[in-house]
Amino acid sequence: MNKLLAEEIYYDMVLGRTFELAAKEHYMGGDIAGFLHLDIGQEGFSVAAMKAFDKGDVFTTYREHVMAIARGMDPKDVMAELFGKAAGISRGRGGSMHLFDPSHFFYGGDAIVGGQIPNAVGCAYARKYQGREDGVMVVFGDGATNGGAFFESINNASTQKLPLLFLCENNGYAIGTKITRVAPFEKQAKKAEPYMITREVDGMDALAVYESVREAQSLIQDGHGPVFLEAMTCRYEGHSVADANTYRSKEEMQICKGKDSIDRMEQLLLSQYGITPDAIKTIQKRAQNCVDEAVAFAASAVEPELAELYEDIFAERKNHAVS
Amino acid sequence: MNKLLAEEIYYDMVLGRTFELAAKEHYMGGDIAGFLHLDIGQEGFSVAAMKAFDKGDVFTTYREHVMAIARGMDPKDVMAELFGKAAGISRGRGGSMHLFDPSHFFYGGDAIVGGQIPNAVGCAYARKYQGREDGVMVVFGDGATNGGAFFESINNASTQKLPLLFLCENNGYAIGTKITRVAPFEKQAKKAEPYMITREVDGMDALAVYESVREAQSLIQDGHGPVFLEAMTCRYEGHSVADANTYRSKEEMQICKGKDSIDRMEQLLLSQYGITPDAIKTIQKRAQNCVDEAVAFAASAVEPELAELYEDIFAERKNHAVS
Amino acid sequence: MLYREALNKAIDKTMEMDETVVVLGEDVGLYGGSYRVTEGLVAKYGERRLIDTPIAELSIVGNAVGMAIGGLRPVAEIMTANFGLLAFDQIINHMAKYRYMSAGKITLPMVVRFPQGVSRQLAAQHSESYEQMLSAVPGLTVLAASDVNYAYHALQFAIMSDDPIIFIEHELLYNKKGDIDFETAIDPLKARVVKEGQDMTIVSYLKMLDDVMEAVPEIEKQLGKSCEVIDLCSLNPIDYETLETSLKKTGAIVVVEEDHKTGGFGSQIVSWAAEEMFYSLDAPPLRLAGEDVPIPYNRTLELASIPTPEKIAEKIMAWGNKNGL
Amino acid sequence: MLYREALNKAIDKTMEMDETVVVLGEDVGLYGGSYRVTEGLVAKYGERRLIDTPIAELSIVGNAVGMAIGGLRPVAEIMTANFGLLAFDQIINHMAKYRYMSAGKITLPMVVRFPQGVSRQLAAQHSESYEQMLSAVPGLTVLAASDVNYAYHALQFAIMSDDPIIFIEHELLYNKKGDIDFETAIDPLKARVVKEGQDMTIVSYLKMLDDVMEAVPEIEKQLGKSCEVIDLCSLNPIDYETLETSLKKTGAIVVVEEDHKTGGFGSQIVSWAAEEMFYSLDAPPLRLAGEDVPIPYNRTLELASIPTPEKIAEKIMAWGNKNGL
Ligand SMILES: Cc1ncc(C[n+]2csc(CCOP(=O)(O)OP(=O)(O)O)c2C)c(N)n1
Ligand SMILES: Cc1ncc(C[n+]2csc(CCOP(=O)(O)OP(=O)(O)O)c2C)c(N)n1
Ligand SMILES: [Mg+2]
Ligand SMILES: [Mg+2]
Repeated sequence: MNKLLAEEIYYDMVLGRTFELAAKEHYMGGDIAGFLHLDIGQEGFSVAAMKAFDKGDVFTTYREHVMAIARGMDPKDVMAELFGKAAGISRGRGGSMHLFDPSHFFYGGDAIVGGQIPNAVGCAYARKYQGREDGVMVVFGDGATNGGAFFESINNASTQKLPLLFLCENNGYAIGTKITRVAPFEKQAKKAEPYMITREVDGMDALAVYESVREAQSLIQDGHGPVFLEAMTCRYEGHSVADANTYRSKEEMQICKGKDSIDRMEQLLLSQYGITPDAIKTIQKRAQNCVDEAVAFAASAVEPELAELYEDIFAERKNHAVS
Repeated sequence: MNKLLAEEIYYDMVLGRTFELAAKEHYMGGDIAGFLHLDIGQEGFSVAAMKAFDKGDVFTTYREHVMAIARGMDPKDVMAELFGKAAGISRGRGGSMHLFDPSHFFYGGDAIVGGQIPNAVGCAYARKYQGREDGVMVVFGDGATNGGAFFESINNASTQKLPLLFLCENNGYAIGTKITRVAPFEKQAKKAEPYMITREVDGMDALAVYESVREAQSLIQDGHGPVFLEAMTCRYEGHSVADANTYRSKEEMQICKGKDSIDRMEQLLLSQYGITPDAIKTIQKRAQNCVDEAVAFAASAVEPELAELYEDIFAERKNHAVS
Repeated sequence: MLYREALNKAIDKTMEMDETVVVLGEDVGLYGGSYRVTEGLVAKYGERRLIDTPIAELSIVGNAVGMAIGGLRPVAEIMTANFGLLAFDQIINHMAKYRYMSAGKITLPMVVRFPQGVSRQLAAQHSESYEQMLSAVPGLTVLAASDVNYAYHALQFAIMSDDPIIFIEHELLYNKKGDIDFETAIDPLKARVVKEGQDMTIVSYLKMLDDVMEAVPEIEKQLGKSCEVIDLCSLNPIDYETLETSLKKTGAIVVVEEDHKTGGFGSQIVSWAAEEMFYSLDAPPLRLAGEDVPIPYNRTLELASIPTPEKIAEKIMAWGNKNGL
Repeated sequence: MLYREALNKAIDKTMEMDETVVVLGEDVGLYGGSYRVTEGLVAKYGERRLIDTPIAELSIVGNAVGMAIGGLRPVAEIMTANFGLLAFDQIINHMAKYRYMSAGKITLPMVVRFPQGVSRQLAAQHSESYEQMLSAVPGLTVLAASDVNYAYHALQFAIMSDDPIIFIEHELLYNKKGDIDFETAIDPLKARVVKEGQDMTIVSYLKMLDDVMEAVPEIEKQLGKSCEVIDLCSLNPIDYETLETSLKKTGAIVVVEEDHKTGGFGSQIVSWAAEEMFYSLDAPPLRLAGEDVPIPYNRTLELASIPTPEKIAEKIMAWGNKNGL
């Protein structure tokens, strides 16, 4: 990886964490509501995956702020969305869980666990049909690999040899339930083994994630069908801001935080890329400024007009107030 | 296998085919309607599986007449059900696809492909909870192994180490669609490999099916969890009587019929069990008589009373006519 | 031409016109569709465009959503409405909502075809009607084809529309005969006055429309009144304007549907009439619908569970007599 | 006591009494339930009876059906109604129909708990209400708990009943306070007159009942009339008797629900009133319901999408004035 890209990834990781911390603060402060699923701890995974899968379509879940920003969405538009403002990427109607941006080939933001996976399969079919080669990547958690939508999808993608990268973010938990209590094994790639090439990567190592996703993307592009890549990660916060995170011991949290992907990337930049501590500080500052601006933008942005309640339900039909 | 059992299995196979042929005839004649899925060609599989899994609960599909009878239902009650009569096993309200008989631990008769599989998982949980050891067997077709219900079930049964035998009747087709066109491989046991012990058996060989099911049942009883057993079979008729069966070539049908399980069993009885051709004829005659009686019974049985329309919807509540 | 042939023709025409139209579902390709609606199309357009899917309804609709996101115009077939329940998450949480949640950034030009209804002794798991549920979902357009001409025009409209559309067909109509008027354009979202009349408005759709039409001569003769019969055609949006015009004229409304009565689709029409047309009503509205029971296999019970021409005539006459119509 | 504590107590009591009662769902065990309804129960009854399931709603209900067949009394929790759509096949094709299809040979003593409704900015995929769909399914009994006392008694009834029951809870009610009357038995299938009145019958349930009660003083003051308020409690069966008695007295009916208006559950009540009580009605019925839009995230829009006490008061007053009530 060249220095420029390494710096860019590092910046987006720092930006991601800074963004998430600000979002948390403003959730506590009441500017943001609903379910807020933070990606803190997983920034290395989220950023590297987006950067690596640079072309092609991406489908993901409700834990997607960092991915959305790394994919190219303006943090202002994302923060404004969390604030429910008209300037938000989904005009305040989607919120944290529903960030969509087709201009960056980013299709949400799905709050139904596993629901986006069949959508990604269909999109991969479309891409193959159109002769487009970049392929599709679908990101989902370990918890999603127990649901019918996931299983049908690995079967279908394999049968149809679709250019689809199944990227599993295995943080070991679905809300408060440990994956090993609801699946017969710890690594979910095993489920995909009868169907496709599977790979595993340390999700707390951004560079490794980057390389693995690049490799997987080139595999799916060769026409031989889908690939399953599993990244072992750790989220530092509760499932959402509403979750007190009491089901994990202090020790478990300590071990988990000890692998911090941002720290590791920082060390790497300092030791292998010859980036100075000052340059690191500058990056951090730049990220902080960006988030501050995003918050200021979101805070001062206007609310959607009441009429928007009835907009964008249909492309062609009109929708009117009923009562 | 002792002679008595071999004879019994043979009798039930002949009975099954005779029953199915009569059902077909009476469908053509208008006494039976709806969807009628014949088990012709698969009798060896169906009978042997039921005989082998002698205790324990059984869940199956809409192609279940032969299984129901082998399990102990009176052919009269089954035929009357096909005729839609009040004497039918489901009082004429279920029809061909919905034969239920808890007194024989036989729970349908489900017409939703794969729908019975999660039910069987739940029942296996109950049996384990109750400390009952016979376990549960769920029968389904190759087509069912592509649906979410199946996948969730192998995952769940494996995680919870349930005493559940997944018995796949792989006849290579789901209606007119060949399994290899909608799944990435021909043998569906592969899907279960990450989760449990898998086995394959020639479904056209009744004795082999019997032995395999016995073995599988003893495996699930040892507390180590579920087993997947796949039987390769062949149905001779269309998917249902309404299906013209044009998607299989003459050659394919010839090969398939060449393996006839009844013929094989007959040869075996003659050559290894010292049963005389006359005894075989007697068995066939007995089966024919039994079916004739069943038809006569069904034909002369009364229709359900109109009031039955509103019965058995609730155990406790009453249901009344609304219009 | 048969209803199923009209549907076939509609799909054929759009596929010929627009390369992005693809069809997916169980047995829709090589087999030609379990009700023969897609017969012959695979020979013309190949397996790439007539996609035989596994038995996985959640994926059929879920994949169609993704295809639409990817720029195709998928036409998904659910073999029978009851199996469509397996796809309700994709239909309601995804197909109906992506556009709104994305503030219009996602467009889903897709159709899900729903064959439904009481056919002939297919029993409880193969006989239901779900327009009640589907038409209550904001974001979905729900069309119901009662005849050959509408089937042909409306299905083409649905396929070429940029909105996600549920297209309901009744299994007993596939062999219904009729003519297509190729010259006259229709608005598939408008209700159709099938027969004009003065004294009561009978609203129906799908198979029940035929049963109503069969009952009408007897009703008119016995009551000495004339019936206006309306085919709703679109169940969401509902064309209240046409209903209003009719009701203002007749002052009485009957809604006939096949689905179970409690919570059935007709309750929306009747409750609208009660709320909005109260002062135009000369008699209590009448709802004729199926019984609140799972559909039984036995033919006599099956017929007892749904309206028939005889019961429709009888009940409307009793209602007319009782209320001085 | 809080509503969620009352539910907890009801489950606890039945579990203590009857060893066949088991609870299953996502995070119901060690985590205590995402709305804390099952808190503490795993410590008391162990993981064998408080079963943490994977995220697989089809299996949650499908397994519960099988457990019931096997002789247990499963209480399944769906974390949020929207996810329950994934289980609609098991709920509608299996849970509701096995008894009928088997002519009574299969008994399914089971409950599926459905937390639902517009909570606080959870957006389109987490805010819907499905009583419209569920109450229209023959074979299901559908209860809706509006308060602490009913929650406690009705959930116990549901768990101990031999029929398959959908138990609907509203997510905004979990922290609602109230008392349990341990002495007085209730019939959970009966509607409850929450407040007597003479001039109009307001029918509601779940969270909207509170909003109605909040609106009533203003309505009574402004209109100079008195309102009778009825909590339906059971959405299937519907207690028409109680409604009839009230309507005969008041001659006017308002139904208030949170769900989207088109096809919403209230249409069944209003269409019943129009059909059966026409000659008792002095004014057109009024239906207040949510807008026909997916639920938006933004708080202002979210509130604009559903009835609120202010809007309820305003609309009932306008309706009362217009119709001379
Ligand atoms: C179908 C469905 N069921 C349940 C939920 C509630 N829910 C939201 S997130 C979640 C856990 C998901 O865990 P995982 O897939 O591992 O992703 P993670 O949150 O760990 O990133 C659950 C159960 C949901 N949103 N959708
Ligand atoms: C959920 C569902 N989808 C579709 C159908 C229609 N259907 C009935 S049987 C069948 C084929 C099933 O094939 P398989 O599982 O291989 O069993 P077989 O009929 O070959 O014994 C299909 C598609 C159904 N009954 N249920
Ligand atoms: Mg996880
Ligand atoms: Mg098969």
